[in-house]
Amino acid sequence: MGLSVRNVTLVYNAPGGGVLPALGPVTFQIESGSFVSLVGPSGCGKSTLIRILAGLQEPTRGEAFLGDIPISGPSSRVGLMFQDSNLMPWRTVQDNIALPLELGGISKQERYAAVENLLPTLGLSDFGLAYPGELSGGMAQRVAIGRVLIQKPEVLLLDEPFGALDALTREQISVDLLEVWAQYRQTVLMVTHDINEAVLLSDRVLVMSQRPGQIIADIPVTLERPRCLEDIYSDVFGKTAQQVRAAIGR
Amino acid sequence: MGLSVRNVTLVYNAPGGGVLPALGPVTFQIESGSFVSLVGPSGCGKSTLIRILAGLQEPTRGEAFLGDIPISGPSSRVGLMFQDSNLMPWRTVQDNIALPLELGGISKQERYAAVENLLPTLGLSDFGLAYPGELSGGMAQRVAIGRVLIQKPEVLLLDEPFGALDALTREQISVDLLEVWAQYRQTVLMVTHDINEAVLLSDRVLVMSQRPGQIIADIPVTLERPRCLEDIYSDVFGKTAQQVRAAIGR
Amino acid sequence: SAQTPTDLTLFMTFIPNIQFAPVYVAIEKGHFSDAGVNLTIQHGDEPDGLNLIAAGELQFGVIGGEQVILARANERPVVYVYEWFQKFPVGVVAPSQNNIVTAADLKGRKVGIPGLFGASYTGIVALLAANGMTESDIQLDAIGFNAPEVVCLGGVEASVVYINNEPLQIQNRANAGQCGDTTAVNVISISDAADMVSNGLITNEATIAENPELVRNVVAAFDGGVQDSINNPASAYLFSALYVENLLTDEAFETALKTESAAQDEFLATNPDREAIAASRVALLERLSEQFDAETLVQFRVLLNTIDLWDADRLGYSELASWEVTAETLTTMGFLQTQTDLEAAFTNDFLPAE
Amino acid sequence: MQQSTLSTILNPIERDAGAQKLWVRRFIPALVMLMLLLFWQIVTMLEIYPAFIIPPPIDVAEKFYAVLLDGRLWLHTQATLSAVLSGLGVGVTLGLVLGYLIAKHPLLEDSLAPVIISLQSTPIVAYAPLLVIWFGSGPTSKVITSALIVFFPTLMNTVVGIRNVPRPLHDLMRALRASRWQTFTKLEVPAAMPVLIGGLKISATLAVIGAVVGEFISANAGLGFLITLARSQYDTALVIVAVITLAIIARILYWLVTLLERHVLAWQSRARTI
Amino acid sequence: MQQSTLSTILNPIERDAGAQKLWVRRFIPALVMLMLLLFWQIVTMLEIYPAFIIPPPIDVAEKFYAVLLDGRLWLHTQATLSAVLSGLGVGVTLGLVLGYLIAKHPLLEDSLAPVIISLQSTPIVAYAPLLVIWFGSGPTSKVITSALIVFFPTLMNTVVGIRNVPRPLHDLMRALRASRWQTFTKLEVPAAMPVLIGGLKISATLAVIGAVVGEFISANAGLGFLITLARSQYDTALVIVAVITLAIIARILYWLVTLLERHVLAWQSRARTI
Ligand SMILES: Nc1ncnc2c1ncn2[C@@H]1O[C@H](COP(=O)(O)OP(=O)(O)OP(=O)(O)O)[C@@H](O)[C@H]1O
Ligand SMILES: Nc1ncnc2c1ncn2[C@@H]1O[C@H](COP(=O)(O)OP(=O)(O)OP(=O)(O)O)[C@@H](O)[C@H]1O
Ligand SMILES: [Mg+2]
Ligand SMILES: [Mg+2]
Repeated sequence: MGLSVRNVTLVYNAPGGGVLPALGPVTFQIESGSFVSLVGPSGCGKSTLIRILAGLQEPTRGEAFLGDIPISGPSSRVGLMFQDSNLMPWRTVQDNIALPLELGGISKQERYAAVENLLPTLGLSDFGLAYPGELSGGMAQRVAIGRVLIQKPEVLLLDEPFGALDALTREQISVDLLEVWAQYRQTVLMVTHDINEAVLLSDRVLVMSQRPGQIIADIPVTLERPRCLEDIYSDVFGKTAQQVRAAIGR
Repeated sequence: MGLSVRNVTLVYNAPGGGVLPALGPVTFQIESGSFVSLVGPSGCGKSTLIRILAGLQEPTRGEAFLGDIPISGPSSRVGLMFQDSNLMPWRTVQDNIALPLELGGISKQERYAAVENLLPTLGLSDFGLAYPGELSGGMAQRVAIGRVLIQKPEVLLLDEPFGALDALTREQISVDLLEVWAQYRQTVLMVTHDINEAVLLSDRVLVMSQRPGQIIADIPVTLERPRCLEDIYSDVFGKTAQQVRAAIGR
Repeated sequence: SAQTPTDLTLFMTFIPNIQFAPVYVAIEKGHFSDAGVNLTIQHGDEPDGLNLIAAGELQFGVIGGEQVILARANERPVVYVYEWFQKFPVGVVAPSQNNIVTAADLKGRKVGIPGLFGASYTGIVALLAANGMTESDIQLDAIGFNAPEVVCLGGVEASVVYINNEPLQIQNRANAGQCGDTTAVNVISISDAADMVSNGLITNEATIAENPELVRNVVAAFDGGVQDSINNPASAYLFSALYVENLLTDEAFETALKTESAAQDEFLATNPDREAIAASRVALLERLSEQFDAETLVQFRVLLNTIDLWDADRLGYSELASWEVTAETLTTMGFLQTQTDLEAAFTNDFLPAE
Repeated sequence: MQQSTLSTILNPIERDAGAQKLWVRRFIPALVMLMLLLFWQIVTMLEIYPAFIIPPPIDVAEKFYAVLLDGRLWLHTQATLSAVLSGLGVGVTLGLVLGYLIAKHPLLEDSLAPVIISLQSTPIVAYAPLLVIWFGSGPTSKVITSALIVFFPTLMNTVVGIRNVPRPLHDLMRALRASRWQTFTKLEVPAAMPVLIGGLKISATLAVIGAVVGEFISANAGLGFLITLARSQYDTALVIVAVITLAIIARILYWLVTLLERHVLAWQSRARTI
Repeated sequence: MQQSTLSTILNPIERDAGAQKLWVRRFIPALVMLMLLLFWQIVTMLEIYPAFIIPPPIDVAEKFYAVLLDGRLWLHTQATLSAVLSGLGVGVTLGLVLGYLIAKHPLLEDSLAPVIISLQSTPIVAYAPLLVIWFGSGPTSKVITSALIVFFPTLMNTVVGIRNVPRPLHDLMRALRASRWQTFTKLEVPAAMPVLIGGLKISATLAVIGAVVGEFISANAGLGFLITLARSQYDTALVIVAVITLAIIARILYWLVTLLERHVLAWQSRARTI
């Protein structure tokens, strides 16, 4: 299940009046099963692009495709993680994570078993019964990660999934993510601000320009798979990261 | 105006019943005019500590001081930036940034002049009239930064101020922050997940343990001031960063 | 009296209505100011008004007789000083095709009633009792003040109503072909079966004790208004129109009434007797009916019907017997548990000399 | 954790304060009622107004006891209560359903507002003839008056509650392809709950007065009827007995809503910091 | 940007759709009213009920014209309108103030709830003698009935609105050492605004019926009085004229609140995505 966009543009009403071109035109293609990162300056339209691919927003012009099918709305094959953790404050951690399963009609027992499995990975073992109001920022984000992982979707759209996490947790969870990915080979598009993370995890890094965001670089990462944290110190890594940094700096 | 805490502990009610020790005991001191970073795993109590220092929350045990005075509530000399951008959705960007001045009784004209000065630094020149709902995640965070900078407080408490920003914007804004700091020499305590950032900006880096967070390392940064981005490639920098990383990894 | 006039509030139930014509007439013709009284009218709910009079907040009011008995039984020191309605105004109306002509015909029938309280309830119980029946012999149905609508749509077979108003309304609807099969109505007057006290002027014991002269003056003025209304309904109607909305929507009608009023004054100058005056009212209605439609005349006809309830040989005079019948009825209804001194409930002492 | 719904305090140290608060919260209302009673007693003792306008508490208590014993109070209470409950049921259901539809389709608000506002702002007596014709003197018309008064606050608060459900959570539900029904039960209802409960509190209270108004228009049983009857019999103590009974009904309904509130909004107090 | 308050659409392409919607939104209400009128005409033409129960629209229109011309309608409308506005003013003010206090001090809710609920759930007629003694038969008692019915929904929605102000924003205000008054005006009022406006919409509508109920109990002017008068004279057309006028008053008040809503909640529609 690949992803592609063709000449996608999005225009908002500007605050003072007039129009605000927020994104595009962008055109790119993500092959099925590949892991692609998206980096770019704040406000350049990354989240907007993710929303379009998730079928939450229609582009002003252009078209987006999931496989060969034009995207006209959310698909059950796509898992989306929002930039905010976006939890339901009246649900406990376990019920927040289990929400996708609950909506899918999975039995309570199965749901809780699945959550129980996931909680240690997320570092939330003691917090299944906590409410979002009782969590720290990073813990809330981990709940949101759990909510998308539990769906086991074919396509993952991740909008800054590790933004609120400390370096260690971040590395641990991204390695976990890589493992999951190695196993299921989902198509992943991940927005991140961390260049190292982008290079370490991805097959390709897309670099966007200032608003209205356009793809100004499409940098392949040739590091071998499976990868481990130590690859950071490899030559290929250093060069690729340098390339990305250069592209962003343009 | 220094900051110090003595044996500060905070205990919450635990989700399932019982108690949840969230922080401490911690004891440390920050001299007036120094820039200190606080790093530590997600959920270890960093935000809780910041809230205690801001006078928003009373510690269960122990005491916190602003200068020599025990903290019993928020002080006008302290500027606090929350982990969430925490904007008022019914206020435009400029009115959100101007809020502290408005509460301080500053005239409309002066307020807007001050905001006008700040907007370019924040990269929000065209967005003074936008509402928070019309901003990207990083833009909202920049508004929150603006709201704390406009106060010109003697003490700055910053809870992951640059978490949602891309690398470039982040660097640019932290350099701006350093400049402001060099000029006014506020006392700064900043929570961050980015070790490079911590080392580059600070005089000292405090490292916290897992929950309940305790100070497990207090690492001085001996880099000369004024600093610039290139210092990252210096030896001292590399060593200090290594030290911090090691402390966290413990 | 040459002093400054006493300010007085007269309590009356409900809202301004053509049936209060005597009060309007008495004010407009100066009977009250002649008596040294500057009168204002206050309308409201009957129990409220009675309580206010009993509490001394007000001094005079127009209240039903059965209310006075009940109130006195519950320690309200009010006294009935002028029996305005000589006939109990409640009755039962039924479309003629329902063949309800006498009280006995009501047996087993569905009979509407505004509610199980007040004058209509007292009235129907008295009527049934006078005919050897009880409430359980008929099907009473609380319908609020909606008798014409409910009767015309056949919701009930008969209804307890005020005989001066609703039968007329129903008849008018029937004449307009808007009342189902009904072409005419039968009316059973309760006053034919049982002589009960109805609306009259009341005051409180304190006023009687402290200011009997005032009571006498007010009664006199009130009496003047009643007498004038009986004598010249056209004039009474014109005065009432100053107080009651919606009475004079037709200018031709107003002109006609003015003419009739003047003519009646001339006729009255000849000192006609009671029968002659009654006849003049009938003749008046006939003349007006030739010129004006039913809708224009309806309130005037209500006035004429009501005058029949007031008219008597001695206006304002109250008989102990009627109080006894009323009290008996209230006891039957279970509203009155204790024996009360009925003679203290009313007095004819303040009536003008004959 | 039994007291977690009441105490919003999270620090164990402050738990005692919470327990004390709980005690005060139970005690104060009783104290207020006692003071009102005392005030009443003093007013009657000062004889500012005659006893038939404000009877002394003891008279009312005696009357209360009497009508309680002879079963009349219970009879009328039953009649009113059943009208109140039906009215509440019908009005709240209609309010919720229509409120939800209006929240979702602003056009519906424009179309229906004139009709709904008319219904709300015009007195039921104006329609009394039609009501009596259609429903007779049975309990239906009181159910209608009760439902009618309940309907609008429920509707309005439903509209407000549903419209203010956070947009990002709606996006989440859309992204998860939640059905309409799922979005309704799992997002909109819980998110709107605080406002809905507020509406329910208004409704529970107004339902009582609604039924009473219906009983004023035409009825032969119920506490509203009892008031009319007692008034016509100049039995002020009985009027007050009926009024107090109405207040008790309303208080109980309100209290039930509060119980519901504590149950469904428990998370709010859990999640609060000091 | 003139249409920004109405159109929630941000994509320029969809602006046309927004404009079209605007047109529909103006048109539909009129259409609904027209259809109701038509329905009414048909009902009377079918003669399901005699004309004195449901008079044809033309009769009502004639009556309307007549009472408009002779000035009576305006007189009564004025009387009612001034009671409604005063009632609304008093009730809303009391509701806001007390609601705010209750939201801030839960103990106050416990203490006052019994009193407030009693006031709300018991019929005003039960207190009529006292009201007349205290306030005479002037317009005061209608102002009171109107204020009373308005008071509770305002209070309740104030409590809900103020209690649901996001805690982090409260922390922000505390950290900025905002005064109580600043917290009130700059945080609590705007944050609670959607719920407050909802309460105001309920209040604006109920105020009208409140005043009318007052006029039923005792009055010598006002549309409620006109209804009683017309009913006593069995003038159904006049009853309907008064009822329609009441509905119009309520509609206008509601519309004024809607204007206010558009003004103060403009940011909501601005900030919305498709
Ligand atoms: N609802 C909206 N209404 C109007 N403008 C909007 C809206 N949402 C986003 N924008 C604008 O669109 C642009 C792109 O926003 P977007 O959220 O896609 O940025 P982003 O690349 O995700 O930034 P960040 O890294 O800060 O999250 C921004 O300039 C923003 O102001
Ligand atoms: N309101 C609350 N009620 C109960 N527990 C809380 C509350 N707020 C925080 N906690 C708990 O306190 C601990 C510390 O939280 P805190 O927010 O201080 O962490 P943090 O170090 O800022 O983490 P992060 O880096 O993820 O933001 C967490 O385990 C959290 O679950
Ligand atoms: Mg974004
Ligand atoms: Mg934190």
